[in-house]
Amino acid sequence: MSVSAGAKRVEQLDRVVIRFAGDSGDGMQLTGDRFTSETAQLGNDISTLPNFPAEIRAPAGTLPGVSSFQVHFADYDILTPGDSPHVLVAMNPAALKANLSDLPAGADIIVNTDEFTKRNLAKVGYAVSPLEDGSLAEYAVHPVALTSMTVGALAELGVAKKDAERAKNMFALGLLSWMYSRPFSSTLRFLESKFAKRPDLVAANKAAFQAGWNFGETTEDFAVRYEIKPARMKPGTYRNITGNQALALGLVAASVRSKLPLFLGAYPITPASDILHELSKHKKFGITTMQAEDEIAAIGAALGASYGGALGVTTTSGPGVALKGETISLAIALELPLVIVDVQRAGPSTGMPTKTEQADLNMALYGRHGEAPLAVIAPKSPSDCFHAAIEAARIALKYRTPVILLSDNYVANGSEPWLLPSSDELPDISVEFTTGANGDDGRFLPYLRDPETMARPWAIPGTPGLEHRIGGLEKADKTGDISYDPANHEHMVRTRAARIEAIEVPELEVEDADEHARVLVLGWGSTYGPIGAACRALRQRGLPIAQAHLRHMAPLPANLGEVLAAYDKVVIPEMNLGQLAHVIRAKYLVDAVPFNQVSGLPFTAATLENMLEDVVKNG
Amino acid sequence: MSVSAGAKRVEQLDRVVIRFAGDSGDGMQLTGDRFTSETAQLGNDISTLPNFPAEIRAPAGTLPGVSSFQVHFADYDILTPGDSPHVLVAMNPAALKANLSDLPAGADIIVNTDEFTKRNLAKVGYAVSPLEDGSLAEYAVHPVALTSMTVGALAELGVAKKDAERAKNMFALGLLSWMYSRPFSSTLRFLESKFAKRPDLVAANKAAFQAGWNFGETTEDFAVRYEIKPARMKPGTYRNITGNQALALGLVAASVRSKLPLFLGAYPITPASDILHELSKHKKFGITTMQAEDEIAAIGAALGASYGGALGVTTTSGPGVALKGETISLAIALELPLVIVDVQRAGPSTGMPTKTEQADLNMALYGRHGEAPLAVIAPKSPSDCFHAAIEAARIALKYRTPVILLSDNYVANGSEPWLLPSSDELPDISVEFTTGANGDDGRFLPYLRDPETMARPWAIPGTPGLEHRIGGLEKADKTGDISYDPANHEHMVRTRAARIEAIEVPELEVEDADEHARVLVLGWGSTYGPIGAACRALRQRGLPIAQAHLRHMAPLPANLGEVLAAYDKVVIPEMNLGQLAHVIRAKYLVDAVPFNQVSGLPFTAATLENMLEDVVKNG
Amino acid sequence: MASPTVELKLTAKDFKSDQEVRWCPGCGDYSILAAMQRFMPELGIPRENIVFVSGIGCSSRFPYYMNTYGMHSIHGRAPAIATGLSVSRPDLSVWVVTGDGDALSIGGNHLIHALRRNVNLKILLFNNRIYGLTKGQYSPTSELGKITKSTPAGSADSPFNPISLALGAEATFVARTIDSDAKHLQSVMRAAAEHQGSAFVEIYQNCNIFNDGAFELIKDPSSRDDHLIRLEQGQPITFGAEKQFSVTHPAGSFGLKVEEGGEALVHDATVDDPAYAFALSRLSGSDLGTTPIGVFRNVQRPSYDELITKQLVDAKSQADGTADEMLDALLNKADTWTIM
Amino acid sequence: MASPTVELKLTAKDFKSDQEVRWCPGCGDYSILAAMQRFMPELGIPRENIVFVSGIGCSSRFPYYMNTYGMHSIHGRAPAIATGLSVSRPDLSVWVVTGDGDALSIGGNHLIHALRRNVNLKILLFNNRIYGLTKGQYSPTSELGKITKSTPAGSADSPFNPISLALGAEATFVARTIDSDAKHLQSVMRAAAEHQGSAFVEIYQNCNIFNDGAFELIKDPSSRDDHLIRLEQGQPITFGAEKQFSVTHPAGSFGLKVEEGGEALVHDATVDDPAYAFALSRLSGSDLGTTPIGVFRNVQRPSYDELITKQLVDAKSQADGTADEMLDALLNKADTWTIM
Ligand SMILES: Cc1ncc(C[n+]2csc(CCOP(=O)(O)OP(=O)(O)O)c2C)c(N)n1
Ligand SMILES: Cc1ncc(C[n+]2csc(CCOP(=O)(O)OP(=O)(O)O)c2C)c(N)n1
Ligand code: SF4
Ligand code: SF4
Ligand SMILES: [Mg+2]
Ligand SMILES: [Mg+2]
Repeated sequence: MSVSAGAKRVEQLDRVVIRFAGDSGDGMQLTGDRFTSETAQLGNDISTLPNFPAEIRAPAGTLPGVSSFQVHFADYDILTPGDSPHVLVAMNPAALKANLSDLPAGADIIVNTDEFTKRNLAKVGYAVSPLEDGSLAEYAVHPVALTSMTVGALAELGVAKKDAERAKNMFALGLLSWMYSRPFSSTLRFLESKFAKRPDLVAANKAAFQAGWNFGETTEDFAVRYEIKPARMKPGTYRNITGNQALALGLVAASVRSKLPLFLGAYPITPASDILHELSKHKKFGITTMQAEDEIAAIGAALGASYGGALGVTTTSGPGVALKGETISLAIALELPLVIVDVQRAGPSTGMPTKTEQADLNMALYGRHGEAPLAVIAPKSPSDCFHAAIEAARIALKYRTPVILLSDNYVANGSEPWLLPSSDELPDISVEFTTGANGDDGRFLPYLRDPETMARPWAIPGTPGLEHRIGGLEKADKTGDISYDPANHEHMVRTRAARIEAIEVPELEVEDADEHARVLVLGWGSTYGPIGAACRALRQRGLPIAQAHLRHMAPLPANLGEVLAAYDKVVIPEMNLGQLAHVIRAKYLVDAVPFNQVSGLPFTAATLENMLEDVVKNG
Repeated sequence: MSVSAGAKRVEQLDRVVIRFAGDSGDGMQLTGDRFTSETAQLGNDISTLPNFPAEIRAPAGTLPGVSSFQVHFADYDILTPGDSPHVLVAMNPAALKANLSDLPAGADIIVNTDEFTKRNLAKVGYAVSPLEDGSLAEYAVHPVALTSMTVGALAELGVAKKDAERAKNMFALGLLSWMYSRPFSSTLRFLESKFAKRPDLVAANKAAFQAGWNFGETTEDFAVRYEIKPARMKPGTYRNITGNQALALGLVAASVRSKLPLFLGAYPITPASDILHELSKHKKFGITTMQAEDEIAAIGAALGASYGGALGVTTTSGPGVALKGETISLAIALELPLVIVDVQRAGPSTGMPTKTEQADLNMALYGRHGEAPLAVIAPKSPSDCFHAAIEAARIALKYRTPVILLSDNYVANGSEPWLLPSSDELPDISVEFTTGANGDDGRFLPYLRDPETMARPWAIPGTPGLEHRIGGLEKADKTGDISYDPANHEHMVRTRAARIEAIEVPELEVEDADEHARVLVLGWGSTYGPIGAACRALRQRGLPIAQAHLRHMAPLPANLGEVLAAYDKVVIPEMNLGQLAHVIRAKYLVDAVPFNQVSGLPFTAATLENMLEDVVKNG
Repeated sequence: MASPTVELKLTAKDFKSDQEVRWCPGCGDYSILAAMQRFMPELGIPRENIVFVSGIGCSSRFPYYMNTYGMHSIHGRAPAIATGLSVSRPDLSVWVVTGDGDALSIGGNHLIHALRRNVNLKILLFNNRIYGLTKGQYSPTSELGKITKSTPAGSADSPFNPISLALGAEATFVARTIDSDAKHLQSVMRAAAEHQGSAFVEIYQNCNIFNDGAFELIKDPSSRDDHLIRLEQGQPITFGAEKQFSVTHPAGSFGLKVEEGGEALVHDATVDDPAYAFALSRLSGSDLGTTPIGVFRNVQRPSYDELITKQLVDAKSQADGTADEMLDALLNKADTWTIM
Repeated sequence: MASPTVELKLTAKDFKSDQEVRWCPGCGDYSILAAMQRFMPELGIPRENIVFVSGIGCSSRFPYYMNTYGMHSIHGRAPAIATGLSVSRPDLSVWVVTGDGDALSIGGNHLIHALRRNVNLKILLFNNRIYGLTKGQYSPTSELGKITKSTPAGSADSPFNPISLALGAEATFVARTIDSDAKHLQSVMRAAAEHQGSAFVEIYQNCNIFNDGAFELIKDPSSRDDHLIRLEQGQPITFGAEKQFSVTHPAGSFGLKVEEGGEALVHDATVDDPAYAFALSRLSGSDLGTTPIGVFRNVQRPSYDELITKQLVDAKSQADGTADEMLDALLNKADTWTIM
């Protein structure tokens, strides 16, 4: 494939947000993915956000059928996929209609005019084509006959018309790649491997890509090409990664670094299923994945595996955790390691399975009968899911406790560049099984605790001499025998709480560039990106603000009280109705102000910037 | 039966606490029940507390096999079953050993010497009989050969020896009835009906009772008879009732007063099963009870029945609620009435099923994925369970919401006299089904809300013209159609929260006798008795204290903030690690001090009195 | 169904709701929906007395498209929810729509309990042998060794045979049909509707996105004659283009055999002993080699609803006063005492 | 069980734990425990490689009394928990102890899934046809019309036949035995232990407190000969004091019949088609009229554990470096770029 060097004007930009939008069948996720990959090769910083329709294949051309992928790339480090796209690629009227309201005035819109037929317009309620009624006047609209030009370009290849039409996304990708001067060799490689069994499709898609590139090069409509310099990033090898991928790889790493076989019990559920899919590919690490009959069986099997000495993990989303409560409570009584991953989605009930939310924090902290404390942590970005998974496993293994890891749809499906760690930089999280008696009289005491970690011994079946029985009834301290003694129960309840409180977690760090901020914004989990972007924007405007982000929700970092006390005002933005704020207020009696959005969408940086500006200025 | 009037000295007491203790097979629950009933006839105020072993029939004569029943009665109104018994009836060495530590010096102990055999002593680890080694010196021990005297007394009746021995509990009851001058006609009637098919046993048990009475009358050991005057109680007809009975009757009343058939879906679990048992007897009220295959099916069936226009109820304990979370979340999305009764027991996991705790408050408030608010209420005493059940149904029906009613083992199995309401004093909690369209265009809008209650229409299947579909996916405001619109979701999440907050609940009342208390003690649920008793004791000693007791935990009474603000110090005693305190602190930023006991036992008044005294005196 | 059959002039169109149907183009669910909408008028039950309850899955969107009452509930729980509805409202015709994951994976327990209780539910299991809605994991009816997103090395668990499972759970009515045969679909719906008690219907349904062609062997005109067996009450069980194959019952055997030209067994779904229907169910496994469709079993046993309703009616006949009076009497039914 | 059979000199006493046994005096659970403790040494497996997992119920206290590893888990979930343990530790001998409520009510789904998967578990269901621990409610095996605490007017749901259900769920080993017959108990435990895959054993167990005498008909010496049928592999199925009754298979029938003196069927638990075992299971319902005990079905099918282990072993054989090296390779297996 040859692509001419081009002679158009080249402009430098520092950042761009592009949204590819089309029908579910138009391949927008793949297009976005490829563009991201090309962009990554260039060394830009990147953040992406896919947006899937809820239906598998909603009727073609309808609003619910629209699928989109947004990519934000820049010559500096960025924190979010961008609030509003500079460029919208709209493959049909539905895609235009569904996304238009997110565009700022002046944005570029590239539309596939071939799809703007009467019928398609009618499907989404356009009486007149918006391309013709002047309603898009404030945008820079680029009408492109994407489908027919693709078909035309492939005429000589002799591929079926349907296949030719399908390649139109590669035409679009070619055009955008040209516009933003992306290197495309990885895309060509990708096409070769994706269609390895269909050389005709390899050729067709490559040709479509080139046609798109050439179209940019030649047509008048695109007068400028843009360049975005590489971002200054820490040296090292990077890959682009989604949160779910990172989480799965983090679990593989946890297995490797704990030297324990990983057992995943899972039941498919959006948006957590991909972790199961990914882990099921890595059997050579000794990883067993079991698709159980339901969420209760999934966690049950994971707990059984933990009992047998594996790193037991279960992955699900909110409705699944709601079912697992009784078994989590058992795991707490048994004091066995267990990692429970909740990739949160919008609730209650079935809610909006493909949308994001942080509303399972309460359930993670409190969603079980009795006093049933456990550790809770949350990753702050897609790549952080990797490290959070290892941290969850570390705590579970070292302290013999279930740990809930609260990811969410936003980090799970969003992506960013990830500086690859090498395995030897990862913590050694291995622990020892107990192999000998620990009682004075040569007896084995399954609930005699390690004085440092308060963990009980992990004596797995197969260990001679340590035969013992455990269960969900209250256990006598040390011996683990069934006990109804009131003083013992009081002791055990308080001990279970104390041992979670005693888990060592890193101190909370505060980003307070100028060190004279009076307002602290405190977040947790996936809001890190937009909060960070908002703070940065405020600081650039000379408004001082401090940011702290919680990774550990239980136990909370020891210095949190101190941190909170150092500021006049604490604001807590959350994608729920104020669940962390509630905890902070109760524990520290600080009049923390909740700022909540529960729309199924992540915060935009602008929303937070406005809100924080108001707080900083008006207190 | 003739009982001589007696010529012993009679002493007046204002209150007495008696504990009957014996082996599971000794009939102590029945003995206590009968004594309570006799006492009720006398017009004393009463409070009782049974204590069952966890095993069905633990091996005879062992400590885990001990079953006891405590009854507190007085000539004034009392609030608890008493901290420590004045009299212990110990039917065997195990019963003595298990209960001795609860007795104050000087307490009377009546022991069945026949059971103090070498073997029985050895079973519980007595090397020497405590009756002989002087270890009981500080008590007034009354050794009685209960078994042999019973067998002797029945010799002429010709009953089998086993049956004669079994009647020894009636001997004990006779003796105690004599000691405390109880009327016994109800007991005789009871025996007649209980053994209606075995006249020989009626005779035997009556004879045993008389023998016990006569023994008191004649033996030197019992020099005094006691009398306790009737308590001054509100005029009316009373019965003695346990919390579980009252709760079941309250549900019957809710069905009658709502004019709706009650549908109970339940799965047996200690200590909630008795509600299922009781309700299953009242089919003539149109009540359907279904023992489902598990807790999830139980609530599912109840929800299905609610959807069909019944008053849907499900009853369970903590582990059951942990399983119901997903379905509760569905009920929240569907906005249908549903009453979920949680008779709390000690957790986590299986915990101590026969012991009490208040540790499910967090789960009730927060134990579901997503923002899933609902109403939560808790009864304060056994008889209050009746009214709480009606109140739960009222809220569920009027506001179309699931309501969690948090009872616990202490109120569920404890009993007290209950001033019987007559049906017409009970609130009318009937609501109207929707029968016609409510939209402008003659359309039916299943999520158009009542402007006052914010409840959506309850249009049940069978209503022509209102055919509609509901489900757990997010629904568009008004139409109820599936909606993924961000603004709609935000609106619906906030509306669901607001509609719970808007439920009208009575203002919180404060008992502050002198109106100059600086300390407020705030409780909820079953701690009402011991907190009240402690406050009363403090006031009698001139220490001012204010008491307020929450019945509604969600929404909280509107004046709670004001109430809290009026005191220098707020103390919150709970049988958990501070769950209500957490809520109060978070919501009102009041430095409420938790006081927690998680031993499986209710607070004693003395424990609370000591603690509160310290707070009142030392701030 | 206890609903009175009134004369109604309803058509298929009356059963179409205003919601846009959102399955993938080509999905087998469409034809099942169409067949249901065409069948419904026959029921002779007013729309308002019909309720569709579903769980979660592609198939479970079904209620949205029926202009009756409906509830799209949560994953696996439809039989439980429908049980409460049916028992408390015997005047309704209650249908459950579920998928192979919904009914047999997470909801397996509720399904088998509804069947043993013989609750008056018509349960339609859309079996596409895959998880459609979650985009292609294997289900409890997927073939052993199936490669899916969650089993890249092939699944290791043998599937259920839904018909055998239902029979093992004491089902009184068990049938199988297939999305592509509208007439057969409707005939089975009719038989199910007529049955008093639980009617369990497995519907082979093509998921053209994640498991396309799963049932091709018995759908494709070139092969179906040799693999599809139509059960007809009172008729010998034969199949093949020329009816050349017979299902026979070899002497001394408990199972069935397929023979060319043998003496065909005469089908009788009403035999009380489920062993016959069970034997029939074993004729095909996941390979579909020789697959019976039609009604396997159809016997009478009092439904749970009937028995519960009878208990209620009996009890209510002992009502001795108004509800308020009975309540007062109940509250006072104990040792009481009166303080003046 | 994959554990190596080593020469061990264990006795029943070695399998008694130090916990006091706390069932009601006279409970059938005692004899099952004793039989198990007597049988265990035969297994030839070191105690530390044996695990008992139970749910909740009287029966589920069993693990406390066995001096092996054990877990008393939560209600109904033992098969799921044991599956995770067994699959991840093929070197262990994993036994599940459960009750009729635990296994068939709340735990029904996990049970049938364990059976279809053929997980290498020995599942002992103590069937006393009642809820013991919660003091006497009816269970899914209680007779229709049973009057219990929760059904004062009689239960309205027909019971499961656990053997039929297990067969409907594709179980490979299905047996029944009875608490009062120590020898038979042990023989069935032995057969179960030898089976590769799920072995499902229903044990009739007397709850003398809440359902006393439930199995008297087949226990009482005066009646049992006429009602109890002992299945023995390869032997004609006859019973009666004089072996005067035969279980026969009438020509043309799928079910079985009991005849005086008819030609007795020869028992063969190893036939592949479960239709035979299913027919056997229908010989008695809740009336116990003619109740077979022994092994109904015993066939070979690869266990879930085996298949999963094989996938793991195959995958691990492709390991190409240390775990750390493979991890590094995995992390780098993507489009990467390097910043200097
Ligand atoms: C509690 C819970 N677990 C998991 C899911 C995710 N989920 C939705 S549908 C489904 C399975 C769908 O398969 P099937 O029942 O066969 O229906 P189909 O889509 O194939 O019609 C799953 C696992 C859920 N919604 N809720
Ligand atoms: C989640 C949950 N629901 C209910 C219970 C109460 N419960 C304990 S055992 C049991 C049933 C016992 O019956 P079965 O399994 O037949 O055992 P058995 O006691 O008869 O041996 C029930 C309902 C529980 N412990 N946990
Ligand atoms: S995914 Fe399959 S089952 Fe679901 S709608 Fe599409 S074709 Fe139908
Ligand atoms: S209640 Fe029944 S099953 Fe439970 S221990 Fe007692 S006799 Fe055995
Ligand atoms: Mg499916
Ligand atoms: Mg039982």
